[in-house]
Amino acid sequence: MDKRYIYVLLFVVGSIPFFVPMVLPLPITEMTSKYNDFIESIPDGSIVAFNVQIYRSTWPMLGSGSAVTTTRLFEKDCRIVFFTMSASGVPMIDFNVQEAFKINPKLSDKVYGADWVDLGFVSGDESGLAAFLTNIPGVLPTDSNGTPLEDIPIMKGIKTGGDIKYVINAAGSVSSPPLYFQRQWVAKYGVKLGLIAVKSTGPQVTPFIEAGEMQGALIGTGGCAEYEALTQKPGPALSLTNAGSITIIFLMLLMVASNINYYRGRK
Amino acid sequence: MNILDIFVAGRAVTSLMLLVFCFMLILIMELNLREKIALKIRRMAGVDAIDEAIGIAVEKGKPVMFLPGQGKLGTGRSGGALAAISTFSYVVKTCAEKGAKLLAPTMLPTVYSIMQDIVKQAYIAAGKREEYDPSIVTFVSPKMQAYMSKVGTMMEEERIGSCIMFGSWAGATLWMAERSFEAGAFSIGGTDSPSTIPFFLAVCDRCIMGEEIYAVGAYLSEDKAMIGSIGGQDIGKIIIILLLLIGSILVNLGVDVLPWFKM
Amino acid sequence: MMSFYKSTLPKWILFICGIVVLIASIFVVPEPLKNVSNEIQHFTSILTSFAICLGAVSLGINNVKRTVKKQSGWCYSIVLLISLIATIGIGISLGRKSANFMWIYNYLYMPLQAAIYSILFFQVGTAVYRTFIVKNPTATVLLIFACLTILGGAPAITCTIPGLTALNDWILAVPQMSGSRGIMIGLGVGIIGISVRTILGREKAYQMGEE
Amino acid sequence: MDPSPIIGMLMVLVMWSSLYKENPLYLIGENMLVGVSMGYFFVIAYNFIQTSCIKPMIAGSYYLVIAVVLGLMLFFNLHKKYSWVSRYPMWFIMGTSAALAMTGAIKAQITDQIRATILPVLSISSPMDIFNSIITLVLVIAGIMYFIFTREVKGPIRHVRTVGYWLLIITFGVLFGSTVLYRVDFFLGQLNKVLKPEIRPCTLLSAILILVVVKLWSRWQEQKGVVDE
Repeated sequence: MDKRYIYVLLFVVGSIPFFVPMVLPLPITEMTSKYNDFIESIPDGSIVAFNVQIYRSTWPMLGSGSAVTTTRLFEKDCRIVFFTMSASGVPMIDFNVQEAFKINPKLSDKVYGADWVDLGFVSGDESGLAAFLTNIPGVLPTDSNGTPLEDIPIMKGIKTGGDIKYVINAAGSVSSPPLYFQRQWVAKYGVKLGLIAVKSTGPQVTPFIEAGEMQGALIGTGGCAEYEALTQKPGPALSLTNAGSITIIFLMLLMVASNINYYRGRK
Repeated sequence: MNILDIFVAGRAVTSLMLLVFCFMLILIMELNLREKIALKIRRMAGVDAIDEAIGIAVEKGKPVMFLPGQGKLGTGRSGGALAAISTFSYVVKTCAEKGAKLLAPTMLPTVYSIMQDIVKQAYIAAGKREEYDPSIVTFVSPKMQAYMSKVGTMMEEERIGSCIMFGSWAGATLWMAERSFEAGAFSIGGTDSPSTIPFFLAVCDRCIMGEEIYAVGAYLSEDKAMIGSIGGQDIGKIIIILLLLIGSILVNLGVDVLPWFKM
Repeated sequence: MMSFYKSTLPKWILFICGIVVLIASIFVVPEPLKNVSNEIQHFTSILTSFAICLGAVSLGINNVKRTVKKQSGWCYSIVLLISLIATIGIGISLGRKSANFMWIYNYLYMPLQAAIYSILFFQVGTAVYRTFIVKNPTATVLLIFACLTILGGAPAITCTIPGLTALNDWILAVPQMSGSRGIMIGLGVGIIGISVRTILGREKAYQMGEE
Repeated sequence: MDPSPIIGMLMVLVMWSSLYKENPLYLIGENMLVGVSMGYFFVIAYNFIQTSCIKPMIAGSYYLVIAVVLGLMLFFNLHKKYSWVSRYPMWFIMGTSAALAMTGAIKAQITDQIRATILPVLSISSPMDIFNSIITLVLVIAGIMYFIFTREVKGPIRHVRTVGYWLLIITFGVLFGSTVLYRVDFFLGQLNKVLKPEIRPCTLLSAILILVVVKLWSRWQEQKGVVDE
């Protein structure tokens, strides 16, 4: 059978839920509830660093997790220092904040420079992050609009990575940041870190979560949907996860059919 | 002022352990290099799989295909490409001995030139300079999609008997494994990146997982420094296993070991 | 004399950078040495950006060569060169925050990248039908746990089978976590091995890459 | 009606047309992606060099000129004869990254994991936690032992290695399922974007249009192919 029939089937099965919306109850997994407890445990008004590496291409899948987290942090009057470790994430910092204001319009009175700052791109992956943490004004003397850090009220007391106690690492689909954030920030400065990443990163970070080195993680569209349900802020992730059910059931039936076909052929 | 104050606070025991590991690794690598000790890597299941694959191809009278993976040399993570090159020189020798036809399409220029040189040296060493065939190792294309489709069609046209996919693999893993399954070839998959190991495990007949490919590469290349380094790493792992056992025994006997790590 | 500049001096630079950063992050060192280590890391961050620029320049040069020599697919190289130069021109002249540059990011770069990655899903689709077959004990255990995880991702199934989410959480937290922890410790020792060989200049991969 | 989302959707459909058959539209899209992405990275990297190196250097910290010189030495990589000059910045990066990875890995990946595996089993109350921590200890040791290569494992310890093997198969099984779910999430995310209500009719129309164009092109290729043979 020509594989292009399977492609057509996958397209049809994948688009059914968009024409026939379905709402199903969603059980909460352990990683997501730990992440929610971590966000609620952050004291109001504290400074939180936020690495945005969810691009416009992975936003439909993971964006709502990052937007709802930003909304919750703003609702708790936390002051957020945004930065990104990959070039493609630079425009997404502003996009993420605007999405958060859409979720809770009352937040649009937040002042840039006092409640949140956009430091822009930090180049160099692991060594870049290490350099950034040893001397933040040294590596990034100005924020992404060009205003020097001295004139920004939020950055007053922040010189090194140790001055920030809470970190959200929205690593998205990039596989290396979860590891080098643990090695350079958590291991050397002892900060509390929450992760937002794709489904395939989930199993690889369980050792950190069980060891208490990572407070919690939103893994894949399912994790974001559960977090939306926990914080009662409905968003796109819930409908996408329900849509996934049909495609997953179809893939399972396909696998069963191929095994039956293989063993019938062998007899 | 006890001895641990010279270390950065909170990481004293960790840094001490790192220095012990580094010293031990350097010592064993130098001893093995100067033949003071003769470390030997145990017979790897991966090497038996490669011999089995070439044997099956010779029985069927079909060619063997070797794919060195997508790992680049000269970057931080070039262990996979290095292991692929050492394994390729063994495959060339075995194929020459058993008279199996060999095909090796590549997608990276540095890996291509090194593999072309290995084939030339093997034929000169076997004294068959005139039989040296430059078309064994071919440079297909640096673009992953183009490389995948051309190698896929090459597998069907040449009707390969066995397919050895060895090195650092990324996006092209599932496609190559599926094409070699359809061509009915006996396939071996070896990769060090965790996200692609499951695909080789599910689809190939034999799979070489994670760090095993470095050990197979060192075993086949007999490179003293690499074998010494792997020996040092093994001793490091044994130390960690002992720490786990002794630590859990001590903790259960009431001796509180955990604050030591936080000193 | 040339070989001193070609390989001995770079090896010394590699050794000095590695040792200074290593000592500054392990021991309590006087302030000047700490600043030197911080600046070395800052230099590395800057050099990585230069390497990205080098990547763009060498891509441009290779494609100009391909177009001049009329190699196969040279007309597509022209498309590549036009989009490369246009993006750099708009980005540098109008600035990163300009509307045109953001339009390229939102409606050219991101959709194209998203489409190529989503094609990987179809690879899984055809592979599920042809090759995920239970033919030996390894594939059996692998596919059992894979199916458990995949079914755990579908709300339609997790709300009909009550125990599935709890079972998946246990599998993730105990057996899978122990396996990942074993691999992580092995990789950690491996990274120390590679780093020691790199700083001592014994790592063969670099010499082989250059010659 | 802002046409931009439609152009974005067209880009996605052009790339998906390669699923039907490799065609010039797909090759144009692929090369445009490589050009646009490298151009985009160049602009962002250039901005970072400006803010982090050039402006502070002019403002006072003159030692940064060394970084600029090393950075320009990278470009010798393009020159056939003098490519060895680019080793200085390349190996500068390698040495620093090696030292940083090592000092980070020893704590995050080794000592923290050891500390988390050594658990005071007797003082834990619930039997389930006692069972979990004993199993974790045994399985972690089995997992590490599987990757020991220079010791021939004989006697009873050999069974610990087989336990390690099956443990790794379970670990990679779960990773396999998660990778499949990741690709399902990604595809449905894109499908949701393309099938948004406001551009849905336009999507279906242009999908049919692209398929027809590709079909005509491949038939023309076959006739041209026949003529060439």
